[in-house]
Amino acid sequence: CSLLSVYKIDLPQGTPITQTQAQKLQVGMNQNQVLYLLGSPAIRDTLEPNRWDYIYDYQAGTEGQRRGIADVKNASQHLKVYFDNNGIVTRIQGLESLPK
Amino acid sequence: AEFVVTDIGFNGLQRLTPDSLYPVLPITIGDTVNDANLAASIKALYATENFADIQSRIEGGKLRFDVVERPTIAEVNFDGNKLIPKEGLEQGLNNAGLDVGNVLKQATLQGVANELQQQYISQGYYNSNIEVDQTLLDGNRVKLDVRFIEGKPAKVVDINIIGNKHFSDKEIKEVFAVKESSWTRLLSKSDRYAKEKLAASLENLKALYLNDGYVRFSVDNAVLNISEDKSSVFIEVSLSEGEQYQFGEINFLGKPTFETSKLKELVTFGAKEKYSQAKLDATTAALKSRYGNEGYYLAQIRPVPRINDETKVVDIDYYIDPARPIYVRRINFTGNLKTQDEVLRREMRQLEGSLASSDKIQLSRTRLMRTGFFKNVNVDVKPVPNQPDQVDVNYTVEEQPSGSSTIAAGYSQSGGVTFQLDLTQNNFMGTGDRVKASLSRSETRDSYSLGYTDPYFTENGVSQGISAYYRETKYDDRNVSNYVTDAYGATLNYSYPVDETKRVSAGLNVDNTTVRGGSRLGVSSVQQIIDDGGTFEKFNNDQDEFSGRTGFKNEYQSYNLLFGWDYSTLDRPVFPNKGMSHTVDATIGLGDASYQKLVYRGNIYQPIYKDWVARGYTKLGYGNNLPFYENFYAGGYGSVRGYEASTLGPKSQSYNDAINDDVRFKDEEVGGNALVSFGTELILPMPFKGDWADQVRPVLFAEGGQVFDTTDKENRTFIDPATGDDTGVPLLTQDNKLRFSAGLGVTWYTPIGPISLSYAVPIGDKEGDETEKVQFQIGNTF
Amino acid sequence: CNRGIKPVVNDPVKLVQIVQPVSVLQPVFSTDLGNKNVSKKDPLTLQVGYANSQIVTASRGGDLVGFDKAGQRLWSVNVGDQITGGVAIDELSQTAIISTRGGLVMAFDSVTGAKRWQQQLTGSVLTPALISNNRVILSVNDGFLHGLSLQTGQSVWQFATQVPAISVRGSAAPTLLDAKTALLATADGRLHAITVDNGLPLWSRRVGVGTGSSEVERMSDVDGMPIVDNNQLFAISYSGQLLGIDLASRQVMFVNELASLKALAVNNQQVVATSLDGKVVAYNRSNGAVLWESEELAYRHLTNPVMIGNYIAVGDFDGVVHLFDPATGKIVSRVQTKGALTNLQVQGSRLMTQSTSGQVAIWQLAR
Amino acid sequence: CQTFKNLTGGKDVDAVVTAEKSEQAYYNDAIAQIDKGRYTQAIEDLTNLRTFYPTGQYAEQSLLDMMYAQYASGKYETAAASAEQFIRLYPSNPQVSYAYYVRGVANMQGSSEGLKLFKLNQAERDTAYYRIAFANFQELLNKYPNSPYAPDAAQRMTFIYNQFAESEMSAANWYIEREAYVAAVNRAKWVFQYYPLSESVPDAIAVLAYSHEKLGLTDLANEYKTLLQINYPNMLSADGRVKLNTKRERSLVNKLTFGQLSRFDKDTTVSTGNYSGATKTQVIRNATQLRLPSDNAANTAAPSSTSPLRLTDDNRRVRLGAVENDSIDMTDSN
Repeated sequence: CSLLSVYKIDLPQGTPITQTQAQKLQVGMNQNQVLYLLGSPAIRDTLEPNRWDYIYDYQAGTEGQRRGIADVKNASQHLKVYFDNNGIVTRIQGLESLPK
Repeated sequence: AEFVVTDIGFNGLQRLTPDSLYPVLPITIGDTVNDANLAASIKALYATENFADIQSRIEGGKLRFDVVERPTIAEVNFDGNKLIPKEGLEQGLNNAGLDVGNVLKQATLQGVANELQQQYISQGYYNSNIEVDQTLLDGNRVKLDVRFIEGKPAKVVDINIIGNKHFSDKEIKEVFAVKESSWTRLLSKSDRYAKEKLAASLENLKALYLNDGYVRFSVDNAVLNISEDKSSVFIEVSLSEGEQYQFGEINFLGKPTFETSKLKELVTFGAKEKYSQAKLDATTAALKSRYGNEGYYLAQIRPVPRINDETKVVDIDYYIDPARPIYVRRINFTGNLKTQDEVLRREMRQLEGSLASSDKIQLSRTRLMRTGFFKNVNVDVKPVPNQPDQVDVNYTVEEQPSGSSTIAAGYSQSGGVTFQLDLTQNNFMGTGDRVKASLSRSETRDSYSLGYTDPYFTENGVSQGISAYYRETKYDDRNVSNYVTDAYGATLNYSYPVDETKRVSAGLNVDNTTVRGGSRLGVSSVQQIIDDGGTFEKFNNDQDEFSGRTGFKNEYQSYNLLFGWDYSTLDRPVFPNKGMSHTVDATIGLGDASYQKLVYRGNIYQPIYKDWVARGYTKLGYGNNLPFYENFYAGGYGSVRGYEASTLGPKSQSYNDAINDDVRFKDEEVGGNALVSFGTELILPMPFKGDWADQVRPVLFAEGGQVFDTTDKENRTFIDPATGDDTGVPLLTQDNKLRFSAGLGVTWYTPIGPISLSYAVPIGDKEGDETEKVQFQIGNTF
Repeated sequence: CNRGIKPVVNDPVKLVQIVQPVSVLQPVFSTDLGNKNVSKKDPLTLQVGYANSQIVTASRGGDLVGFDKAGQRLWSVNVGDQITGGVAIDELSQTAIISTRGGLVMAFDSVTGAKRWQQQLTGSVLTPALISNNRVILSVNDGFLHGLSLQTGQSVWQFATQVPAISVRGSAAPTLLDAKTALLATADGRLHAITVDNGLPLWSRRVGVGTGSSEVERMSDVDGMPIVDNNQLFAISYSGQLLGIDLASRQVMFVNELASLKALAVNNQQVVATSLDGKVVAYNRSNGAVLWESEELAYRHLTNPVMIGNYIAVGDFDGVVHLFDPATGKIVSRVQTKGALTNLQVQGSRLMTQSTSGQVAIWQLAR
Repeated sequence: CQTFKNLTGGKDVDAVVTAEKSEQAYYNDAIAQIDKGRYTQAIEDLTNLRTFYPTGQYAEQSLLDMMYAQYASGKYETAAASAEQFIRLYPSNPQVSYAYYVRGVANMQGSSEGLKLFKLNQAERDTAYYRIAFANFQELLNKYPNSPYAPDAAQRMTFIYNQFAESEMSAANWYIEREAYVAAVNRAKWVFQYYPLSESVPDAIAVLAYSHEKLGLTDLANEYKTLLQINYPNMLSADGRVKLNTKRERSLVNKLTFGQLSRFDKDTTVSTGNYSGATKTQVIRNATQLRLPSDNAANTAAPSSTSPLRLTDDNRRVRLGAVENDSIDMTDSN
């Protein structure tokens, strides 16, 4: 009886970027170009200074379920961009995990 | 003349010290001093604004400054200031640095006087004058007496509109913020001329035409004349209407990230429709919030109308630049001196580390206001330095007292120590929890109740409330005249939101109530006690004064299920101005007293004109085989003002009167199982400003209501439990006529809780009603 | 809730009995035009249209009435709106011109009352029009000066002047500087000389200089019609400057300290003015020296002074017309009409008045 | 309407016109009042003393006493203002470090109307006052390191520094409950970055480990767990789960009784900050290293000081604070 279920708010977290956006990314770009294409990464971790994580995590609340938006859990949408020590992109991982 | 300075000294110093002035001077001991840096040092000393006069002397290598310190302000008095309150004036002086203790700077004082004069002129007080007298006191201090000769403000006596055909003079003047003088303007003072009012009126005039298709409308000239004695103002506005235009097609240029069909849905006007600026603005706002909700918080959306004068059609080109998705990095709160950070953060609908959404940011602000902990909440979104796609959202709150507490204690010979403590705090120690405690002990009655509610038992706002109560009246059974209830019990209640505005609640109450009735108890209640298996006792040991009395007693051990549904869009819990609230409470009694009780309360607030608000309210109740102590009552504050508390509705003869038919004292009100009450209020704006003014709410009200008994008690007769025979007395009588009243009320929200006073004139009151014109109440408003 | 401090209020002074009054003026005509739907507070002045063959009066309510020389009513017409400016009469073309609150200028045949033409302007006109060599010149409240053709009413030229943010109600009627040029005094305290035929501006000069911190204190309207007499020009402003200019040399003869909204009057030696606070002052025309100053009518809201016979006439808010002996500055005679007087008019040996309550009265100089 | 005025507005204070006592009398009375605790009266005497004898021998001393009286009577803003005035007027007075100290302590009290009945945990509330107090103490330590009040000022600075860190953690804890894990990560990282020397670092690492795990970034989560394992083993429960002090972790009974019963015992020696044996000079030296970020600080590189955290057994120091070059220009060259 969804009418009486507790109202939960939708929980969007991180960067909902799409594959079309991410495809423009090439190895060899510098950090500013990455920021211009994809914006700031969701997580830039202290222990992994040369890696930017564009992760998107979504938990549908009452409204989300009503509109039938699927949950995005445990890093199912997660793009990892690796840089060398002077900020040039060396590796891009997880492109296929992004939506079209 | 150049020389090496060996010593620098000051004389004439009073409050200042040489130490504090040395760093100011551009020269120090040992420098070579010439005219240039000497002048520079005098200039630097003047810059400290502490000196009225500075002279420099050179005595052999020693540099001497003879200074006269400016007086400090000892006292500032205002006289005759009606337009600007005292606090406002003091604030103005403080900002200019002219408050008590500071140095008196003549230039700033003159500046402030002119500035105040300007304020009077802009409010239409053309004949006003401000005089400042300064009296010197000992210790180089000065007393300022500021006298305001305000005179009367200029009144607008004539508004002349030239060139209007489509709208009549009357329709135009209706829209004007400034009105022609007439006695009706006494209260609203809208005939007083003020510069902003004329500007606002011209804006309204422009909007009037633009919303009716006149794209080419323009105000050619607005001439302002004033009479020779500066008391009457004449306004003449000449305008050129132009033609009426229609909307053409709409196209979206620039980078509209969404499909045009989706954007078209948001457009509030169709082609061939009459052009309206209001509709265009509404569409722009809708587009802005659409982009704002999808993360494009800083999107630029500009409608550019292309006007075709031949075909009288206006095509709209929307230039859309969504910029880039914006994320919220941090949400900061300032101003919460008492309230915890978590109490504010949990109301947020916008999360950190996710796309910014203008609706969510605004909704979060509304939710903060709805907690009732804050007088006002401002939100401002600031971009993060060198992070173009990140913003910080800063909420500044201003806290207000959120509850009431009264403590009273006493000692009486017979009753021993008596005390009373009432505490209702909605933001207990800033934790956001609600505490309701009322402990009172007196000679005749002990009553302890304690309630604690955590509104965020879970992060989604499921609240958990626990309360317990114990009540005991210390009467001897024989001494009870009408009836008393001793009760103890506890309630556990959970409530949770079902969406942004609706909440559902469920709870269990375990209750043990002992009802003790006396000879003045109404027969319908006596009958019910006996029917429920209560005991009847006749005290006839004749040595004390109670002999001959009767007593009824019954104990009800009941488990009540409580259900609630609550819808509220009120803008704030205390003195709302907008929105509505509906609550439905159902109680299902099980155990000794099995009954069902349903209560609906409705409130609608609608601002009608400037800051006047109309309110409609109603309370309906119905109970099915209610125990008499759970009956509804009507009359008095919170129901129908103008009648004594709980004196409306069915009446029933007291037991004594029923059994000995010679004496007939006043019948007892016993309430009923069905309640109807409704009313409307016109909430008046406070005529003067000031901090405490928004704690007071004056209202004009008209309300009515009645309590009925829909059971068959009316045509049943009372059977005397002592003798078992039918006394033929009807259990109760009622006249089923609604009672009304109208009047004036005022509520003042003080730290010890809301105090309400009302003067009501009963309307349609019947003979035998106990009316009470003036009523007073401390405690929650209804 | 303190009571506030009352500003000082000056009450009009009581009149002093004249020792042995001389009879100067004989009433010859009077009529009551009524003043329905007129706002009491609007101090507008209407003047009687007078030409030696007849009289045309306009009531504030909007009725235009024509009388013959003997004072018999010939025709009457209602213009359909409140009249704010008028009546100007041109004897030659027998046209009477008035202007209404809605900004309409209307021309009527002064003998038959038939409407000739009407023209819509962009603002209301508060003063009578100036009719001269085939042009009707109107000073409009929005700061424009319009030159219309006398025959058709079509606009021939427009001249824009600066309108201050706030100015005193009312404006000065345009007058003739010489046969070809009109003289206009404006609300920002300036005089403009403009060719009547094509509206070309010749020169302009500042008269009023307002001082003070707010626009209200800086108001320097010249609302009294400046007076031009044998090559000398005199004007007075609300901000307190009375100016005498020699037109030949364009030199300022003198600047005196007096504030007024009323026109001035001159005779061969004197220039006379009535001040805002009810003083009547006579100055020497060429050097501005004060000849005499009368305070007998202080705070009685005086009209403009006029020269009639060899007396000076001044009206007041009580409907009394006082006659001064120019030599001594003493009041020698008084006549009374009903309602407050705001404007006096002289035509030859006749004095015409129209009070704010619509009472028209004409006096003849007694032999 | 005079009574109405007394009821609502303050009565017009009419200034004392001339001196009523000698300088000596004023001062003695004032000191007597202070001893008896009648501060308001003392303040009045001292004000009159300074007004009528501004260059007298007691002028400077009376301002110091006035500062104390104002602070003691709860008028914190005026006490701070008097201290400010003393610093400006008598910079070379030997007692000037006392003025710096009073200014800091007065500001630390926050606004005088704040409810002072119960000691409310300031970390969870508006910390603006703390920021000013921190700057005041910093100025005291820089200018007068060996002033008698320096050690106490240093300890107060450390306390404020930890309060700021704790306020970040209270937000992080809420986001854990709210299950907004990216928000929790950023808040915890802020503690890492700007408060590396604070006592909340262990909690921050715990939150980072927990949030990464919940987000599915197991590799990062494990790195933080090893960090905990090495430096703060007590933060890990037996089965390797991270101990947090958020509501979510508390047992149901604990929640039902509003947190009164069966609170799990977390080793709190680390965070109560009791005396850790450092000498006065060490306390002062540590305090001078502390920096506060402005509220709207950019994500600049971490402050130079490093925290004594060992990442792996071979004692490799961890460079705290992600390496982020200072200015990231995202020139919008579209």
